[in-house]
Amino acid sequence: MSDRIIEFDKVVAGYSPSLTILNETTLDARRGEITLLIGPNGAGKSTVLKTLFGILVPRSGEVRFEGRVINGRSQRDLLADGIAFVPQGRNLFGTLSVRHNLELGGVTLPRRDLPARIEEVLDRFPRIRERIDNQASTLSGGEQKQLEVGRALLLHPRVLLIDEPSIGLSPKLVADVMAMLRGLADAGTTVLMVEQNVRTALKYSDRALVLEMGRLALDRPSSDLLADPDLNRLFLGGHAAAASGAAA
Amino acid sequence: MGDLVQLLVSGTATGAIYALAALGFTLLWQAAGVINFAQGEFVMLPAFAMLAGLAFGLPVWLAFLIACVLAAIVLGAGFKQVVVDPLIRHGVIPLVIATLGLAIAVKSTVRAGFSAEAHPLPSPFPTGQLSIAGINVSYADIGTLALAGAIVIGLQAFLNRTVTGRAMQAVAQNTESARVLGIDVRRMVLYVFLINAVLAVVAALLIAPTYLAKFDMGDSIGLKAFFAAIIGGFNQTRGALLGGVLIGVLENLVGFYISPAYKEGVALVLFLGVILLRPEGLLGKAEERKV
Amino acid sequence: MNRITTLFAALGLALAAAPALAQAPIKIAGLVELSGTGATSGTNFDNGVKLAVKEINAAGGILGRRVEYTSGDTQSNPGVAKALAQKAIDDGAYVVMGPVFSGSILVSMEETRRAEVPNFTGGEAAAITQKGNPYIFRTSFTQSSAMPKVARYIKNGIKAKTVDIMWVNNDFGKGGRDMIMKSLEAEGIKVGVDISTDPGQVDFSAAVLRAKQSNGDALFVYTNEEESARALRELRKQGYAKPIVGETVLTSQKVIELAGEAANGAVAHVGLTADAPLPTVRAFDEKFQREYRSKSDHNGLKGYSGMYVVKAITERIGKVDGKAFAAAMKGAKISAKDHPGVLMDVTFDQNGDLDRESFLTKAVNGKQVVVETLPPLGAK
Amino acid sequence: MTATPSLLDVKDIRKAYGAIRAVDGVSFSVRPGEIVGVIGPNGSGKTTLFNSILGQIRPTSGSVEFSGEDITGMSPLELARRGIGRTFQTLQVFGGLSVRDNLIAAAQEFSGTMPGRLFAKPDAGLGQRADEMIELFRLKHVAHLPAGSLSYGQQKLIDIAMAFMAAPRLVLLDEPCAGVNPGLVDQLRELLVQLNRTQGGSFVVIEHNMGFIMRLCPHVICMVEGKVLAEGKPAAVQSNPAVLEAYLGN
Amino acid sequence: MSAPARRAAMLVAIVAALAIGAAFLKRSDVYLLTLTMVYLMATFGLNLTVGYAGQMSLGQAAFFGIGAYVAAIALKAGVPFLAVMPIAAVACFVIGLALGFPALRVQHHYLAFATLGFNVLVYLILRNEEQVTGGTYGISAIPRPTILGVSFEGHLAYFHFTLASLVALGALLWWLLRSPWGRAFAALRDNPIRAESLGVNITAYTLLAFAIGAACAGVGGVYYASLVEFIEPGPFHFSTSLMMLLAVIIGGSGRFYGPVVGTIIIILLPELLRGSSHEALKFMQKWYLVFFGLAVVALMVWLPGGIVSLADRFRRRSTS
Repeated sequence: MSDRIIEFDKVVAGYSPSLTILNETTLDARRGEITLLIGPNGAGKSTVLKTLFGILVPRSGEVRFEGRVINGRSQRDLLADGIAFVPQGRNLFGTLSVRHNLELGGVTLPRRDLPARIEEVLDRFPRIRERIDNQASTLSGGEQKQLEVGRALLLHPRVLLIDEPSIGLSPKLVADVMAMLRGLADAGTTVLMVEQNVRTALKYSDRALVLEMGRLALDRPSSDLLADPDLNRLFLGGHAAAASGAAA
Repeated sequence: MGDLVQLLVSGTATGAIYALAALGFTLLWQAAGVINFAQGEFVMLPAFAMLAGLAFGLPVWLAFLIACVLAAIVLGAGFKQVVVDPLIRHGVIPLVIATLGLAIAVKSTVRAGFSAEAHPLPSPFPTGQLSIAGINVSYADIGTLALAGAIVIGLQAFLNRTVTGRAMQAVAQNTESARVLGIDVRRMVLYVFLINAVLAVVAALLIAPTYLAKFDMGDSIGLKAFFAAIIGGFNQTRGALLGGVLIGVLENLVGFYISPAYKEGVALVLFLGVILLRPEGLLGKAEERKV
Repeated sequence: MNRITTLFAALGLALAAAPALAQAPIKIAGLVELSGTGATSGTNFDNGVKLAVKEINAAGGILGRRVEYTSGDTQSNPGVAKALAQKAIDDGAYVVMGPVFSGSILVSMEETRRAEVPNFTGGEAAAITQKGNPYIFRTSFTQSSAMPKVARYIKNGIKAKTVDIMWVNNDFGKGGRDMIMKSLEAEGIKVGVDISTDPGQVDFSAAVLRAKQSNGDALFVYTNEEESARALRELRKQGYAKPIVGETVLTSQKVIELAGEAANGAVAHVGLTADAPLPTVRAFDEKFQREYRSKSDHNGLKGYSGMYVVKAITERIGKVDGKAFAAAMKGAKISAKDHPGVLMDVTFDQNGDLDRESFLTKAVNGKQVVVETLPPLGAK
Repeated sequence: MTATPSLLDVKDIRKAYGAIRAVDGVSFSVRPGEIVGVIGPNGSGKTTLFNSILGQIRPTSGSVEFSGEDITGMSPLELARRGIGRTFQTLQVFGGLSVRDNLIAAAQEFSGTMPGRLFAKPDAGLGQRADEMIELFRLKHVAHLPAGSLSYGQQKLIDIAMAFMAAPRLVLLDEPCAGVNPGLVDQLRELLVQLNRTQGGSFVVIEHNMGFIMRLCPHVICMVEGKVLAEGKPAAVQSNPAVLEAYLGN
Repeated sequence: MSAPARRAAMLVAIVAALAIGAAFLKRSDVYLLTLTMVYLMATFGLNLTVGYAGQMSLGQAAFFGIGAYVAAIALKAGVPFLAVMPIAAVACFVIGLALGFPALRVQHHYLAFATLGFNVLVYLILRNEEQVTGGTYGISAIPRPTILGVSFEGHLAYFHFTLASLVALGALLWWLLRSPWGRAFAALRDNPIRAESLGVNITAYTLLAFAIGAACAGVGGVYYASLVEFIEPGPFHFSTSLMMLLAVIIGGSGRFYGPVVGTIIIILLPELLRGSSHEALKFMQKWYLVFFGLAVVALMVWLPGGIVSLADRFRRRSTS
């Protein structure tokens, strides 16, 4: 059995016919690892996640999950397959209570499983339990992110896609979120993460994929890249290829 | 004092009917981004459906139920499928124009195919009135208020207390986030169209006995529903209620205390004031939807 | 390229749509309100004319020639009425029937006058026959002849000292309101509250409440059919207990049908009614109901009797000639005995106004009942 | 510090949304003819700073001076009249007008009076200038097509060309490279350098494409969390440890 | 022959054909054509507001009415026609400026409702302010113009007079839209924020878009009053505004000849069908509005650019 739980094979995708973001992108993510997607703005990191989660349909190429092509499948199907997605920014329903927000994360589950799953999530996030009957809009930034992740975990996903979880969080909270993701991966969940906070993310992840102009420019173990003195140049000037001629 | 109470009661009853039409209107806008200029015709058609039912000798309640089913199919699912779905990606204005066209088509069909005349529909409530301390309130007003109130409370309960209802709110607040969680957005939107259709049937049942079923009865109801929705706040279901009742009551007060000649004008002035000073409506929040 | 073709296609259609001039039949054109606010009145008027034409043709036509009647919908819009009047004239109409709404007739009668085509109208506004137009003729009373009768009834029948007035703010309602004010004043009756309502108004609660609060002894209601029904329903709803009086519309069949029980007890003066206790009217009523499966209101009788006036006068002058027809109408007397189709003995004056008996009617158990027959104005 | 008077002086601009300080005391100046780059991670307040300078939003405090005149809080229209041009982060062309008309529209309001323009020639005397820009931006083959029907890259070029049509004294460019393919990025940079040389205006450029900005701008400002973290020559900013930390985390 | 020259020649041919052909038409058809042209003045103006400047308006009938009432009152007071026209145009222009103000605050459907509200208010005033407007009785016996001793009383004379005026108004609009103003209007429509950053005074152009459109409707109203010779509030109800908007949109908003096609479909065609005695046409007459309404829906789905844009489609197909 292949370790590659997710594969992109020459995927072309974009937001309009005249605006192509992924340009024959080929990459993969391995089972039980945290795979980090990094690169400059507009390189296509978030687009990879959106394409994987069926929000964008590839114009050509194949997206595979456990070897099966999943191009353009519906979110409901993907969730049933065990893929969950926490998008960038605020994704809570502000006027609903914390409990009801959590509950909506489980709309695809059988009703009777729901209470136990919610308990499970609340055990993991005691802060959320304290605020369970508050309106979601009253939560702090960190609590909101916890709730969003918790909502995704409700489904026991095999693959968790998460887009820039650190935005708006203090360094301490960022570390907390990363540690939590690490724990998930160690327990067997595959994590595919987009993150700007590169150093921190590299510390917690297994493998880093650097995207540039919609293509995979670099694929290295995170620890390796973290130690690379050229990391600075990679982000503040020139091209990734220049940073490491040995890449790929 | 008695006058005032009576004006308030009958104004509230009338306003409650406007509110029903306005409620569906705002739901459609929130969940699907649809401005339905044919909303008035959506009230008129069920009135004629019930009339047809009665002509076949059905009792009122059965005619009402059949009208609900028909409305759900034609004005709910059909409207969504045939008009809204192909047009929604073009933006708000083409859909506004299309619903304008639809309103004309529906109205003219009833006129050409059925009748241009007004028809009475029996009231579901007994005639007569209740007199307490010199204040006369008709059973029709009480019934209207009670039924409209029950519908509104029931709808609120459905939206707030059931998973489906909350999922619908989720779709209205943030469609993308809802989709990511696996909420069946298409189905939730369809539910909104069905609810709108059924609300229209209830409005028809309440309004047709006094206002008479006529092919162009939708003009005035539709207009009042728009005004109510905007005055109250386009993106707030509570806003539609407030707007509807406010118009009903104000019309009565102005018609009585100032001049009936400018009765229509006062709701309008209120509406223009709201549009200019607080476009998000009295209860609304500034629109977050990007156009 | 496309632009031109469209334009010429439209022009071509204009020419094609005009039927060729036919020699044999006598053309009568109807300008009627089949839609818009006047739809009920116009449809009844149209049906009345149609029924008469059908009978006349069945009996051999006028002067042995078949009558061909075509009606067009004015949509209750004067601009359209004017266009239709021109069309009728272009098509060679001998006589034009309608419109019923005063606003429309005031416009369209300019066209028929210019073309010297006799024009029968259902309009009741006084102004119509005050313009010195020799080609305009009424099919019913004017407001100025009917309202004094109403005022007299209010004074003698109800013995009211103060009357409240509820009227619809269109040319019809406004005309009636101005006239009843004058007539009431002449009878020494005071006017309490003066309540204006909108055409197409649906909510009468404030209007009715105002009437209830007034200390008037009776309420005079002068609105169109649907609005009358809504007003009656609201009056009943709020428990209004004083006499409700109207002119023609209030007790019409349509209003009684729409208002249901709420109409009971309302009294109105009617120039023509399908329930008049006269054999000619009974016969008409029966035929009308058989033909259209509904009861005619006064407008149906207007159209029907008007068409028979055309027949009577044409046969009197012995030729199909508009000018001669108009001349013969001055001071014409037509008796129902010789011409049962005119329903009642009728006389026309120099202005085109008519005079005949009229009725006091009351809505009783969902029916219009004649309680009194009033003599013609000229007979007193 | 310098002898040349500056063209644009941004003094201690602050913009707060509730408790969040999007821009928290930013000052910098731009000299005539200078090209200044503004970099910074997402959410560091670059666009808010731009919008505060450009009158789209009103800063909570601070001031902006242009040629010695206080222009704080002026409307975009007033700023445009004073010779300040801009481009937007997202594509902003007049989709229904032809490319040539887009360019003419971009400059026609800067000469004469409104009633005067009603009686002016249809091209407002700008036809030749527009054709020059079309030539420069290599848009000749599409000059008469509606701008909305062109590819993203072409529209981006029109968008930028429009900002320069009226030869403004200062142009603020918000992410000119966003969504532009690599081949075009170099072309774009060359165009901007050429325009700077021939027209002599000053530019302020927000951009994430580091290669582009480092090569284009002799002076770079790095913003983080609403503040200026570092400022100076590209190489110096690039190797500033604080900047590195902001970009890569610690 | 170049394309513009060909187009100009075609236009001259059509106008000449109309001018000459009218003499062979029946009086009622001439009246209808005149009526269509009168409405066309208003829809031409609306096209500027809606199609070129992108401002939603459901209040055009109000200006049509204001123009008509100003004309009726002034003409009856003996003001010469040539003076009445500018008075009505200026009055509508000024009120149109006022109506533009909501547009500075709200857009799209909100603006549609705001302008619709304005129309309802004007309607109420026309109906209730009896001393000035004659209330629901309206104003009758409005004279047709006599200019420099030439009377345009007759139906053909008035038709020719209206045709000439329409051509003049069209030429004026054509010239305006070809001037830099036309480009500024389009910039306002396509992207007001960008336009403002390029020095376009969007406040001024927004107000002007309404005011100029309103002035055109006002002129149309003057011709309407004189044509029908009687006015009352009915024709100036907001439903007329609605039909005018539909005329512009189904014809092709933002296209110069769009309103021509739209107005013919909305005003001329149904009137031609009315009162015809052919069975098929009678059927069409009865169901006309049904087809029309459905056609509007279908058009929005398949041809949002309006009927005139069909020409482009064919052209594109034939070139590709």
